[in-house]
Amino acid sequence: MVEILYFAWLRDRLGRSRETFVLPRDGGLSVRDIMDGLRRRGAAYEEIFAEGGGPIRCAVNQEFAALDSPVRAGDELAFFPPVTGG
Amino acid sequence: MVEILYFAWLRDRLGRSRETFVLPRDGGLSVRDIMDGLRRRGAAYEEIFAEGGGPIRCAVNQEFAALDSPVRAGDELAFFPPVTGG
Amino acid sequence: MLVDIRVQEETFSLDAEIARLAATGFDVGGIGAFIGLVRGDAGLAALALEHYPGMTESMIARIVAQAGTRFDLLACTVIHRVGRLPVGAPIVLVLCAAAHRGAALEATGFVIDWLKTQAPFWKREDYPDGQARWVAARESDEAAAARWDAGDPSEA
Amino acid sequence: MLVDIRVQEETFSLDAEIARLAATGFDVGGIGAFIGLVRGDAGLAALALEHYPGMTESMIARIVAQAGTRFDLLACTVIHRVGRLPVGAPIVLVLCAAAHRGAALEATGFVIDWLKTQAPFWKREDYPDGQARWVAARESDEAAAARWDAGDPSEA
Repeated sequence: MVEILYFAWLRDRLGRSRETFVLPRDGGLSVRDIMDGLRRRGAAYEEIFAEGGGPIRCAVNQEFAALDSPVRAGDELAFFPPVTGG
Repeated sequence: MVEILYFAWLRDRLGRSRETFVLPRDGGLSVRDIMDGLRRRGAAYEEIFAEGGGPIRCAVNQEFAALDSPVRAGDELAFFPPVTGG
Repeated sequence: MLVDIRVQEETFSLDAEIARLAATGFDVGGIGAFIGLVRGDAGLAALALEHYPGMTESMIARIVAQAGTRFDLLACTVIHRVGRLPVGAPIVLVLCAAAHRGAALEATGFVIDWLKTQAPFWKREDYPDGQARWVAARESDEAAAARWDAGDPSEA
Repeated sequence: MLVDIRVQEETFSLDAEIARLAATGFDVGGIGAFIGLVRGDAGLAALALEHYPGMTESMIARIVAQAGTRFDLLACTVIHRVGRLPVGAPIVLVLCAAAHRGAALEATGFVIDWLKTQAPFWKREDYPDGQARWVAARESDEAAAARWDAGDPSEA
């Protein structure tokens, strides 16, 4: 199982800040694979993960990650917009 | 007449922070001419204005000046070491 | 290097933070600082600042460590506020202490530039009419961080 | 540009100075700061700071005006202390406020670099045994100011 976190407008759009994602037994999923899986959960997901829906970033276990980064059971995967602090 | 000011180690060496210098009637003196005139006032002056006695700077009317800058009656002429504030 | 990183709702006191740094020893000759404030752009009422607890602190720690490797620093303090901040309020404080001013000021620029692009904070603009808008990242921030070639803390 | 220049014996409060700048309007997005402290080199007891009243203020005003021409500044505050300052005490404060951080931090570096070479202050080191020594100017300060090519405020 993977813990998924959403921040800023992604959370607003989905109406949730976290949820879980069950990995298939054979594992071996990338961030992109999980995004594809999440898209099937509804229109809001389609929207936030759409090409051109706005740039989004991700982190695996609180480290910035790429779309092809591997995700393993127990990982924390976060999706968020480009950061705007400071 | 010119008002002469001394700062930092120049003042310590001379034992005074200000004095006056009377310009000749025909005027036309430079900072260097006045330094030469002051040198005749004693050994301490010889020392502070000596070549190699330590780098000194000057200002005429509170503007940094060069040795060949002109000095006129009523001017304020200051001698001091390179600045070390901040 | 003495490092102090805080993410908090409360405001901060520069006098208190500087006294703290100055008290750590008498080798400090200069402290560089940057204070970010909520700018009152176009009728803005307040900013709401959100962050990713845990990742925020570790990313800032990495940026500060990188600054310590790159510059001759004695201490670095970073305080970033979260929550709702009215126009004019301080958002962020970066303090870098060093024996000499060059290192202190350069490190301050390094830390704030990387913080802007690497620390997971997000700003939402709230307007008096109830409208809210998430702030978009600025390309100029990426460019500012990229000036510090080969210093990307996310690759440390 | 709002300019505030003070030469004083008393210490200063950054919180008070920043509040003053922030209160001047809501266009300020960032404040760069440099605070110089008396570094406790080799058993130093205190620094005695002397200046050339009148020329000091006008040279600092010129440096600040030059910074305002060069950078997009909203306000600049410079406070320089004189008199006897113990180790650890703050000597100088430069605060530059701007809409954006780049201008604020760069202007801070510009002002302190030129202040070090153009403002008529002199430091004397006092030691616990009663010895005193006037500090010699550092070539590195001249070099730091010279980096800001064509910006020499004494030629303004």
